[in-house]
Amino acid sequence: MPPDHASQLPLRLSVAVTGSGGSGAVTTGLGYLEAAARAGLYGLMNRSAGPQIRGGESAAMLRLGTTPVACMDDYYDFLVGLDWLNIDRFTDEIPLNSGSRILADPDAGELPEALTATGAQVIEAPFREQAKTVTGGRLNMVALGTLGAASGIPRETMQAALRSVLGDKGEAVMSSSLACLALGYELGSANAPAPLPAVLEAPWNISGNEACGLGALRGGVRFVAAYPITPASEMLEWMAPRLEQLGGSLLQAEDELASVNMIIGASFGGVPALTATSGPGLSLMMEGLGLAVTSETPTTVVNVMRGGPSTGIPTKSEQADLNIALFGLHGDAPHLVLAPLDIADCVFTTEWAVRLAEHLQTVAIVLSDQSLGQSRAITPAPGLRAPPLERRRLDATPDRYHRYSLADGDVSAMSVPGQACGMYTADGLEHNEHGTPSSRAIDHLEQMEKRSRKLHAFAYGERWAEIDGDGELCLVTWGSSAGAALEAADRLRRGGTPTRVVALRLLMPLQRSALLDALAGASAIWVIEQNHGGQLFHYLVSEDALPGSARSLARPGPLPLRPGEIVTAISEA
Amino acid sequence: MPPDHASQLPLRLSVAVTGSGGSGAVTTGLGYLEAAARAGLYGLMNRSAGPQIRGGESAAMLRLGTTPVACMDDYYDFLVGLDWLNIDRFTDEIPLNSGSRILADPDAGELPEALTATGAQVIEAPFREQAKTVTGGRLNMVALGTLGAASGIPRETMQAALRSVLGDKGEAVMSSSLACLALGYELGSANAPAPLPAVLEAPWNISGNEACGLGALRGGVRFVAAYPITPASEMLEWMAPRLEQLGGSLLQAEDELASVNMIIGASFGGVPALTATSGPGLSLMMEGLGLAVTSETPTTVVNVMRGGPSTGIPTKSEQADLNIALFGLHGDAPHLVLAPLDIADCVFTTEWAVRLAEHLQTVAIVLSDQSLGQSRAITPAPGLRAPPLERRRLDATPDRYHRYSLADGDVSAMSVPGQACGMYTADGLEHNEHGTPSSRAIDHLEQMEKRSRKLHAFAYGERWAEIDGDGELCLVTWGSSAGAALEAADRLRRGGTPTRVVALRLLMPLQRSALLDALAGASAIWVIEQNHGGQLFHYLVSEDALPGSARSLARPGPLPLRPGEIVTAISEA
Amino acid sequence: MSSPAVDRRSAPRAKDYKSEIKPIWCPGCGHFAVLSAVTKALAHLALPKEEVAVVSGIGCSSRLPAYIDSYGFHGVHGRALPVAAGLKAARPDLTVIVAGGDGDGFSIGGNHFLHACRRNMNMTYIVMDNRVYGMTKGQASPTTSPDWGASKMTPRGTGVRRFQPAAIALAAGATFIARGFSGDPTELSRLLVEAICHPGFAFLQVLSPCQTFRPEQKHWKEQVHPFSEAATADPVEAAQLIHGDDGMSAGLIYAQELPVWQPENRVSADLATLEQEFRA
Amino acid sequence: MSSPAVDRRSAPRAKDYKSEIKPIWCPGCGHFAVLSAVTKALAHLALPKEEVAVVSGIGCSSRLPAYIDSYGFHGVHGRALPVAAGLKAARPDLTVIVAGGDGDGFSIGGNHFLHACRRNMNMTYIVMDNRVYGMTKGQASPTTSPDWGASKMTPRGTGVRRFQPAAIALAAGATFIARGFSGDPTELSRLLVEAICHPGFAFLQVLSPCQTFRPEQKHWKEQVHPFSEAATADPVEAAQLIHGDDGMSAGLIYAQELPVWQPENRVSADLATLEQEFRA
Ligand SMILES: Cc1ncc(C[n+]2csc(CCOP(=O)(O)OP(=O)(O)O)c2C)c(N)n1
Ligand SMILES: Cc1ncc(C[n+]2csc(CCOP(=O)(O)OP(=O)(O)O)c2C)c(N)n1
Ligand code: SF4
Ligand code: SF4
Ligand SMILES: [Mg+2]
Ligand SMILES: [Mg+2]
Repeated sequence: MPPDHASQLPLRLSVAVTGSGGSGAVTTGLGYLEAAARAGLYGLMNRSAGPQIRGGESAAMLRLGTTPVACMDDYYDFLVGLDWLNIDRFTDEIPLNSGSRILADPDAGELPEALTATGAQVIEAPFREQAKTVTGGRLNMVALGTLGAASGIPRETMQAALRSVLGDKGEAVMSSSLACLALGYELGSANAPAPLPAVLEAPWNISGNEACGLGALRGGVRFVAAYPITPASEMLEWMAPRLEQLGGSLLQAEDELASVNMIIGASFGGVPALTATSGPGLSLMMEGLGLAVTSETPTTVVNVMRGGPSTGIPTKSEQADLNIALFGLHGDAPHLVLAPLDIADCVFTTEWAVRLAEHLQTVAIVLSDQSLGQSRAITPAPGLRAPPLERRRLDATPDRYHRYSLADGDVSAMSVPGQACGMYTADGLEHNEHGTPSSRAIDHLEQMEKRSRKLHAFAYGERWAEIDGDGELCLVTWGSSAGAALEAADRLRRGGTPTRVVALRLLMPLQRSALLDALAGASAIWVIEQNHGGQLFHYLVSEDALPGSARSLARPGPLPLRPGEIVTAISEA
Repeated sequence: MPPDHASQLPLRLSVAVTGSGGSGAVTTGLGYLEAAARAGLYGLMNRSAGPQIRGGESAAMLRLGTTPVACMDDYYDFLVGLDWLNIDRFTDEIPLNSGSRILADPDAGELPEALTATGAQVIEAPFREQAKTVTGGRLNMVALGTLGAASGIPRETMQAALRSVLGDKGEAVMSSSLACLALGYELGSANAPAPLPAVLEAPWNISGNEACGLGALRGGVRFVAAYPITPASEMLEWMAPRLEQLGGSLLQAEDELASVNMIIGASFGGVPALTATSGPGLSLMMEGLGLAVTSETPTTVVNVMRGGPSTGIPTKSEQADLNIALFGLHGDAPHLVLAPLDIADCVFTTEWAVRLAEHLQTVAIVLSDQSLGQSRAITPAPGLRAPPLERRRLDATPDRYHRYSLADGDVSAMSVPGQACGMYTADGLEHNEHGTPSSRAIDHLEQMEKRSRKLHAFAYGERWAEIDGDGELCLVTWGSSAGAALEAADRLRRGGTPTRVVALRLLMPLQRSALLDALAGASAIWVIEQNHGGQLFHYLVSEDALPGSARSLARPGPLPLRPGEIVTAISEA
Repeated sequence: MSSPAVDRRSAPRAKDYKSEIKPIWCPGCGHFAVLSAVTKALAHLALPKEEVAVVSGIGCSSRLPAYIDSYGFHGVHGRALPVAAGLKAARPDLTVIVAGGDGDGFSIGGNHFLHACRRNMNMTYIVMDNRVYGMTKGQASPTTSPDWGASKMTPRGTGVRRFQPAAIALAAGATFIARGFSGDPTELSRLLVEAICHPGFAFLQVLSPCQTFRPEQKHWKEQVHPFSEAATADPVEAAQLIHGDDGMSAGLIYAQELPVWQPENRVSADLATLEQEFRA
Repeated sequence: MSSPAVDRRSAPRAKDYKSEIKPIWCPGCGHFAVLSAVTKALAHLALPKEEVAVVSGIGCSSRLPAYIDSYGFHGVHGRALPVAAGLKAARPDLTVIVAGGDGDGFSIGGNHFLHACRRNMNMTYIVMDNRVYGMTKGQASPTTSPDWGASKMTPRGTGVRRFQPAAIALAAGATFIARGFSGDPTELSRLLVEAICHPGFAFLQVLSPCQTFRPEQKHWKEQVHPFSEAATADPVEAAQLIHGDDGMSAGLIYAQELPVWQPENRVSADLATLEQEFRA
């Protein structure tokens, strides 16, 4: 039996807006999210669309609350249908139950069977009728007003948010939209609840892709080369003009083979460099990443995961690229793998990844995903900064410079072109300390150990994971699944089961002993992730970092993991 | 203390021939190996060269015996130095001890310190002096004669072998060579031992690369597309003319992205197809292989591993591409990974891989390596054939053909262009049963389970591993390391410790329960492999296929694993 | 003999070659007309559907195969030509048509384009050129002009001169080079028939507007004009014609017959015999 | 202004630019002369060593960087140009020289070659063309003639017409195209000086015999001849010249000044200000 979320989480509200092509469902969602932000609430918005490039049906799915919102709920409180064309495409994504309310325009035709069957309460909302009374009026703006009123957001806040979202759409559009908003607001004011109390001051409204971009800039990235790919492109599009303003640049490459090698070149030149991609592009980058590992050239890749394998499901989320990120390089090629735990954490994790790659002269792969990248969050301004690690530059003037020296720690000083005493040739061939190609067993062993030891010996500090609570029941998770796991833990606790969550941010090198400490005393351990193979689970097992009793709770995309399904799986086990 | 191999293995003989560029060390080795074959002995020959493309120093390392020879010994019985230039490049590879004998030409100058320090006995052999007496005489031919005599190979056998190796070199070369051979034979006849008894009739003299090529042809491969790369090129070079004779073809592609996609195209067209490569090329193929997995297009890749990571050590062997082979595809992409256990087994394993890929409509990756591919073995004709599995063709004439049907087993019938009732579009996008792109959760789940289940449910039979002996001490190994592990086990048994060997041929899907059965009763388990990270070890742990007490014995290349080091590591543990 | 087998008995119609799958394209997308032209050409040639294979990469344009009732292969981004090469090498009896976009073919797929032109296998390569990456929502492609700044990824334009498909194809050794326009589907299907019948690698660039991300391309209707010169078989002349052209002309530019690469696939030995070579 | 900074005070000699590492090349390999020519050119221009970066892929030719006493990057096969593009984008102050072979540049690296020509960044690309894959022991490369059957991988020859480096570079938009010969290192180093000074992407194909796998190339000494025409800045004329040429002529073929792609790398905002955009 699914838990009754409404009673457990009274200060949260889940709303979905759907409509066919051009109906403006997404604009409605964006306006509503911005209004919630201005009302001082936490919030999260995902969006979904049909297979059409443009003009197809779309949906905005939101959740607001007075505490951080890191995942979608099991059911929606409100469904606002701008029309019902192709609604069946979204019924999987927008679960309703008898506690849900559907705002239905009587002029939109009969409610589809799939919706009435949910038992949701249907409330008539004459959006079209109202919109018609305004010249150029659009029904989605009426719906936005209704939603605002029904969730207790002040009228002025709604207006301000709408102004900000419509931005440069021109005066005519603005005034008709505001008129519609007002009409809708009236509609929804009838049984308006008490407003959710404001809890945030000056929050941010940011997407995961923007947040990864910002983290990269904070980490010092000033060169990006990349090839467009869904769902990573927006990160690049956000970065391109800002890099220029910061004195850097973004180069749109001919393909991913080029982009990864371009950033290696820039990094060799002394400029922290990054690329972003998704599964198919990451596959193409593996050879280049091996070169960066072997030549010890700092390089960061943000991989915004989508449904796999192959071209897979480009517009949907899945956490199935962990294996390739950990093990996809040929030869023994130690490197870093990290994953942000929520949208705001995209800033911190990406900054940290860049700084670690720079400091450890290696490759860092950041595993974001579509559910983070293309969603927006209302969140306190992300103030947490990564430790200010930097590349170890050559500051001595040695007689003979050994780029891959073993004499002075595993991270050797890296010169930058222009330094007269630091000339060397970087190489992907195995080499000796000087950098000269070598096939001697001793050079191979020493350099492999150097490249491995520098990563294993480093003290990563506390941020390898976020640990929440402590019970004998423990949910181990990573990346975007942390949101659903944390909320599931919350519910389990409310249900009387002390529950612990260990959400891994640094996946490789695995902080095994810290993890074992974090798991100490746990008697029931579940490893939660959104893929088919249980990739994290098997990885942790392979590192002997889980007791034999630990279980895998892995479910592939494209649907988001929901707290309820985690609670159910655990309760029924 | 290293075991005294000579007393344990009286019927084996290890010989190394070295010389600088142009001295003919490799020809000497090839002649000697061919002679041994004609004398009915088992044999193995590796070769090694300096970094120069041509004209550099080289070494031929051989081992002959009356039982199968699957690895090099700890020490060499004979070192024949054609000269001593750059000999230090080979001292790691050619270990000598006080039981070794060095055949040294007094005219070649003083014996290098590195050699005298080994304690080996030095025997003067005036190769140059003798060669000078023949017009156009070459000292390596004298050395060949001496070697033949010293190991008891009949004079006529030596002559026949030399004729076969020189082949089309012309009459002048042939007669001067034969004259030198005769002179050398005299030199070596002084203390000639009893000849090793002939044990093989009509044996084969074959390299691992040729053997993989042959296995592919036996498996039905009739199209190959590939891009040259060391150490895989010889496989392709062997196949190219023979494919033509068999009505197929080899296309030298512009790069590995092309080659992997070309074989996918040919396979879609109904022709079993294969490519061969090494680490850097495999990296570039991962995206294509994901497409083959998802579109269920049978595809086989032979990856002849070399030292990694990145460009690494192209001419030397290492087993470090297991991780990428298992886990290098993005998304959840189940496929097959196999590894031949010795040179002769390259025939069987490659044939089996092709047939499994065809039958299961998936990708098979075969992990050969430089130590198999570029070595030659004397072996009984490889008679073992893979089960005659074939692709499941569409033989019905359905009303509506569902390429990815779930209705009739997990392996659905595959039509071939030309069949009027079988038209479909193969796709790397997730799709429904018909093949139409779909992002529905249910289609994704069903198709992922189909692609996984068809591999897991198949009955692979007995050949997933070779199991030898049964003791409480168990050596688990894979691929080319099997040779050293088997011989180490032999020695351990002779030393009084019953020892078991489980040499895995089918690595993915792991035959876990069969493996657990094979390990039953073992109390000390060692996982033996030639890489830095212990890749097989961690994989087996991740699949919960090893008891907690199992230990990893992993050592990277470029030097071959030797039985003695395995015995020592285990004895000293 | 390399032109595809023609079966005129059944007199098929274009719509017989359309599959039941509804295109995901935006209303008004130029690719619809390319689909029609392809089916028209197939019908004109009365090619048995099951002997046609349409191969593509990834992009809006690359969705074409599933919309045609024949064999199809929707591969990964940029690799349609290699898939097609392998297929044709193994199955010379098939009519192989490769389709894709300017991003797929000229950006990530550029190397295969070069080598496919040289290799001159008997197939047709249709590039639906809209000077943009449609599928990924509007970034610049190699054929985009350097100052087009409407993509946020290159907000001041790429600053890189346009990729010249016809000039590159010619330099790379293509033996048939033509340009069509989706706004003139009749002429387009005529060019397609010629391309399919050309014995060798036939490259057909199709100006195919992206309604959504390059709405200004609706003016192509007014800008496209017939190729002013007669097609030539002389590469130097072709180079001149192409250089003098504004890239908006439609028609056959260059055609020449040169040796086609195609394995013979003729058995001359059996494996058991070949295996004898290993006997010592 | 894009020509590299020249410091003539110290009057350096070619050998100052040679590193202490001994080339692995076969005796008689053409690549030795290319190494000499590069060091000569650097000395002639008196470029500070530490401001030179030599970038390469994989192949015998691609071993060049380690033999030069400057910064070097020996990358993976076929990807030298992207490494160089990233380096130059980040470090416009450096003189970037890219070196490699015909396999590295025209086979696996073909796509980057196309796009590097278009992008016209200020760097020099030297391709040591021996019409063979030396490093992997003698397979056909794109510039090998179709009937060369000495490789076991293509025992009857590739059957594919030769890749035309100059024609492709021109079609792709290169702004400097020249051909040199390792048998004439003085002229070669002169061409190299010109290439390095050219503001933009300078492509220099060097006929550089492979002693080991193409021993017949020793006759190149007799076959190579000066380019018969004066270099042109007109692409159509260049196309004619290249087409009429036998591929064995040495000299500058084409040079033109066109906009160079180079980010400005000028700071106009600080990050804290940019971050404000996220405030709701
Ligand atoms: C390896 C890889 N990189 C990037 C992408 C993302 N991607 C999909 S389609 C496309 C470009 C499509 O442009 P074009 O080929 O011109 O086709 P159009 O959509 O304009 O018809 C890109 C970059 C991908 N699918 N795979
Ligand atoms: C991805 C990849 N594929 C293949 C190879 C093998 N490989 C090394 S060098 C080379 C070709 C070298 O030819 P070229 O560039 O002409 O240089 P040359 O040796 O002739 O100077 C090849 C195919 C590789 N290192 N990496
Ligand atoms: S985005 Fe452009 S190319 Fe793609 S379907 Fe829409 S109009 Fe066509
Ligand atoms: S193989 Fe050829 S290209 Fe390579 S070093 Fe030798 S002669 Fe030069
Ligand atoms: Mg396009
Ligand atoms: Mg070459």
